Amino acid sequence: MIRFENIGLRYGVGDEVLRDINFKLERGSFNFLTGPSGAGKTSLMRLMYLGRTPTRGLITMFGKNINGMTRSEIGMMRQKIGVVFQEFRLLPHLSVFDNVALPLRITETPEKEIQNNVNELLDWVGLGDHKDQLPETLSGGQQQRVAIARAVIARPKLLLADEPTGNLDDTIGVRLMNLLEQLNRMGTTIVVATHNQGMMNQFGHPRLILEQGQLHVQEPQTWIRDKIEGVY
Amino acid sequence: MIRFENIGLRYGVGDEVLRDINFKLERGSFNFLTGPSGAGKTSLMRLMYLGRTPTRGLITMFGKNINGMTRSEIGMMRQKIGVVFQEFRLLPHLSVFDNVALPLRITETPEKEIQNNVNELLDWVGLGDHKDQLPETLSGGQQQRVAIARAVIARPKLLLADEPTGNLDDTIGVRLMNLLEQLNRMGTTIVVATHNQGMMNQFGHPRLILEQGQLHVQEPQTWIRDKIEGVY
Amino acid sequence: MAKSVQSFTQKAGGRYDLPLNRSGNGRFIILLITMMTFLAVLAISASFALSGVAAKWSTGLENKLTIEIPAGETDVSALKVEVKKKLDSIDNISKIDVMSDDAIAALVAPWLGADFALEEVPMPALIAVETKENTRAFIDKLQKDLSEINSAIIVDAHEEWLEDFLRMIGALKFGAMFVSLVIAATAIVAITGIIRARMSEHRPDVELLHLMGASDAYIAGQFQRYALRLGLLGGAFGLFAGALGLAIFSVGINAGDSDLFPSLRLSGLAIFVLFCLPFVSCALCSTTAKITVLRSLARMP
Amino acid sequence: MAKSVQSFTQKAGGRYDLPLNRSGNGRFIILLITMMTFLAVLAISASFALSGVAAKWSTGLENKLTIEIPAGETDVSALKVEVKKKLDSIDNISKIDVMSDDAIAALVAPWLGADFALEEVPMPALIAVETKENTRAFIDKLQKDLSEINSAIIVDAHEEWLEDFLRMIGALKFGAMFVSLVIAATAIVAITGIIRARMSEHRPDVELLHLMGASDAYIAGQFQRYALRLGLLGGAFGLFAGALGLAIFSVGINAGDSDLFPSLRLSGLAIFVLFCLPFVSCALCSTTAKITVLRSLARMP
Ligand SMILES: Nc1ncnc2c1ncn2[C@@H]1O[C@H](COP(=O)(O)OP(=O)(O)OP(=O)(O)O)[C@@H](O)[C@H]1O
Ligand SMILES: Nc1ncnc2c1ncn2[C@@H]1O[C@H](COP(=O)(O)OP(=O)(O)OP(=O)(O)O)[C@@H](O)[C@H]1O
Ligand SMILES: [Mg+2]
Ligand SMILES: [Mg+2]
Repeated sequence: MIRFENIGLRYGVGDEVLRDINFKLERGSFNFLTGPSGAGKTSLMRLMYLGRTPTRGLITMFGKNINGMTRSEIGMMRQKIGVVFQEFRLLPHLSVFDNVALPLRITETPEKEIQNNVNELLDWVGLGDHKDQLPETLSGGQQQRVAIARAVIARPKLLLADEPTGNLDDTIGVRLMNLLEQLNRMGTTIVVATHNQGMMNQFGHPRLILEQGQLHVQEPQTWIRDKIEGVY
Repeated sequence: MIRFENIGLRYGVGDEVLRDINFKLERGSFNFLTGPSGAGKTSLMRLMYLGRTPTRGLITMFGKNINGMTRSEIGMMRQKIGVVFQEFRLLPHLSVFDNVALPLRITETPEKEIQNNVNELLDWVGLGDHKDQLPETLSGGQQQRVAIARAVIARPKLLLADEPTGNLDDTIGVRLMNLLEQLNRMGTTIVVATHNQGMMNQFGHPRLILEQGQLHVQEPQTWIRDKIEGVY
Repeated sequence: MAKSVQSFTQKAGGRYDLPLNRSGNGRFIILLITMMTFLAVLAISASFALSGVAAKWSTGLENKLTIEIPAGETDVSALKVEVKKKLDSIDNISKIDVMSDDAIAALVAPWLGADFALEEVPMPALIAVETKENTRAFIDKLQKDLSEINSAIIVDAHEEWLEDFLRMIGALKFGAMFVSLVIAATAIVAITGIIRARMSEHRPDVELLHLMGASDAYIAGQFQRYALRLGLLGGAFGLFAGALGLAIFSVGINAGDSDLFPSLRLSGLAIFVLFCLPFVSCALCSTTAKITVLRSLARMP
Repeated sequence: MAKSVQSFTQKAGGRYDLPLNRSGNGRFIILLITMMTFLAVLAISASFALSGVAAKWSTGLENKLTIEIPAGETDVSALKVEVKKKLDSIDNISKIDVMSDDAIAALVAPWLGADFALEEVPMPALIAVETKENTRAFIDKLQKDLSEINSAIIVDAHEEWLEDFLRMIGALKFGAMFVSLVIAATAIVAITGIIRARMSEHRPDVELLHLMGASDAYIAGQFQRYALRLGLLGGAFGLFAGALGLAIFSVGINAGDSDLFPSLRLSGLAIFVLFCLPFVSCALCSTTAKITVLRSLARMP
């Protein structure tokens, strides 16, 4: 699904933010991405949703080397990726409904289908009463839920969620994680970047740990022990 | 310090978001403000930093009824309040340094003093190497730390922090809470809105709990019991 | 709920993902384009009208020469025939009108008194000539040729003051055309600037659409559609205002209609050019929009 | 590091909390103001120059009348004296020039042939008159008065074509002034619009400063300073460009300097007005900025 080989990334003339990143995510896997603030989690995700090209190394996505792809192929690939941005990035002048419907509109889904799917999902994330509001009139947590709904509405093949529960209380946070698990069972590959230890402990998935620009993979067995000995 | 009497707030023509809010915060107190997403925490803070006027009720701040105040008196009062916004609200075209220096510049502090204070604080929050970067080139957690630094730089009499650790890992989150505690000991009244149960348990302060537009105050004794029985 | 209605009407009339159709900026841009078009209408019609004036004066007077054979010379009527023959042989001369003695008498009479016995006075001969092209060189040549016949013959070209006048008209026409150009340039700059400002204002949104996999055409199309509408509206309003302005202006100038100064009635070509303006403004706007957006998109990975 | 340098230079030259001095938009606004000022310079000078033309023609010809006493009447020289006496008594007449017989002979000669025995022909009398004010009513009255002396006397007012010409000049002058006004209006609209667009673009930042307790004057001051700079630069560039344009243009029009069509040399007043333009543009920009910002701030609690 995703394969990074010797990836390096630097912004402008600064030091490398990511160095020698090597990993491979299987189709249908569910991974947490964690690490201290400023470690490069968002940067790594940016590479995965093709928002940046790496300074060096080779990225293979959906079985294709992204270097050789044309502009429109990249566009098509992006349509298969859902992203929850850390800062939400809702379109400020579109209503909640239209924001969530956006990925469907870009792929020219029939309007009737859009209506059904979007309304159902908005009810599910608890925003049924806020459909026509503009993002700026929503609370932080509500905006985050809109961002999540938008990322999942088109049933992406790959879902990248950056700190998706940072503004949510635990109840609704767990509810949304369950939504992601459900999507994962239906075949979506998922990567969730998070600081939330509790969350990671509660849901048993491999962790990609970023530290000082380098990636370590921690397989479930390790944290299962943590979990048994730990709090939850 | 702050006294709300029968406060109600509605946005536009919708329902009241806050209803019959009554509470009083003593000078030098430290309070958590919690409640589910969309309960009205940010709205309540907005009233406290005079970003909105309530639809009904009486607000007394720093011993003065805010209704009778002139525009410039309100401006002076705002200079005594530090705010960490949930969405940070950094000025996108100012460097980290200039963003943090802004409250001092508005009050026309000598440039030398600004240089010393800002540099010291930025080092403390771990952004010493990022002084000249623009906010958009920072990670989410780094931006949040800039927002916190900006709120505390001018040693406000009242500090309002809305979800100040949502994008931070626990280590740095606790470090920043310690900064707030320190400020509090020096006399600043503090209100922190948060979803983070762990954080609230770790730091023993009264909680204002918002639920469906209404406020309940939970005094420390209750949670001290929770704490003893609980995790931390 | 007001929001809901807004969202509905937005859906009904062509959907935008970007808030282009909302902000008050649109009205300002339309006003700006209106004013630009208005100025362009004035400048272009002035330019055409001045062409008209120049043409009328040129054909009315510039191509006319008068040839005088002064009286008192030995044989006016013999010279007259000879000169006529000479003139007939010149290609560049389109019309020769030998004035009758009566006509000359009528011209001279006021100077001499009506009762004066004209028969007793030797009459000069006057030949009005129309040329195809009236160059300095031709006039000099003609004068020389005729002087060979008789040195007293004078070619009168009316030209000194007319030349001045036509030069002034020409300068004004040039000025008007130049001003049209400057206005067009200003319009382009203004529109480019505004579209670019809109772009940079909505850059995060554009980038988001791009990251969601929207094609360049999809994104540019939205801006283009928006710019097209602004350009068309602004152009149409401007044309209308300009036409109104011209109407008022020409009523003023034509109050006492005269032959020398033609009315501001515009030629078919002029009217056609003016009616093209809204489409020009349209094309200008949407092309600018498209180029700006595509260029900005090309910079995104 | 580039960022650091940028931050330093920003600090050195007047600090802005808002990114006004950064974005490329500024250059575009300056260009727009330049072009507007340029157009204004042209329109204003055209207006002044046309006034000059009209004045020259008016004083040069409009106040001149010719009075003819045709020959053939009983006693031309007696009538001449009588008419002169009559004219002397009229207040509105500033100069009377009775043409000598020689001058008249020179005028008539071409029509009759130089050798013609002028002494034998009764000569008409011509009196050139300059009036202080040359109204239709005055001319009619004069004609009537002189007809009483002798019905053959003719007052020739040169007026038909001159009236047309002056009306055209007047219309052009009016047009130029009107265009100046439209340009000024466009400039105001454009500047207001741009400043408002900047405001709405930076509205969140402005609101933040407001919430931090910055005074209205502090915030408006930043926009005002910015607008002032743009206005001054744009105005100065525009004036310079306009002056250059005028220079080129007037070299063209004055190539063959003539009396009838005065050069585009501008009066002191005109030059003063033109030199005021940058300051006008400055004042316009900064006032617009101030009003817009203060109005927007007033809406914040
Ligand atoms: N556009 C950019 N230009 C320059 N530097 C950048 C840019 N984006 C990020 N950085 C730098 O790269 C480093 C990693 O940033 P990144 O956003 O990937 O961190 P993160 O792991 O997501 O942190 P957080 O948990 O705080 O969100 C940071 O030091 C940041 O300052
Ligand atoms: N400007 C606004 N206009 C209209 N409604 C608003 C506005 N701001 C907030 N609301 C509504 O008021 C309610 C309370 O919002 P508020 O931001 O205060 O919640 P919150 O407690 O801060 O939530 P969160 O924890 O998710 O940040 C929400 O339902 C929200 O939709
Ligand atoms: Mg991040
Ligand atoms: Mg909130």
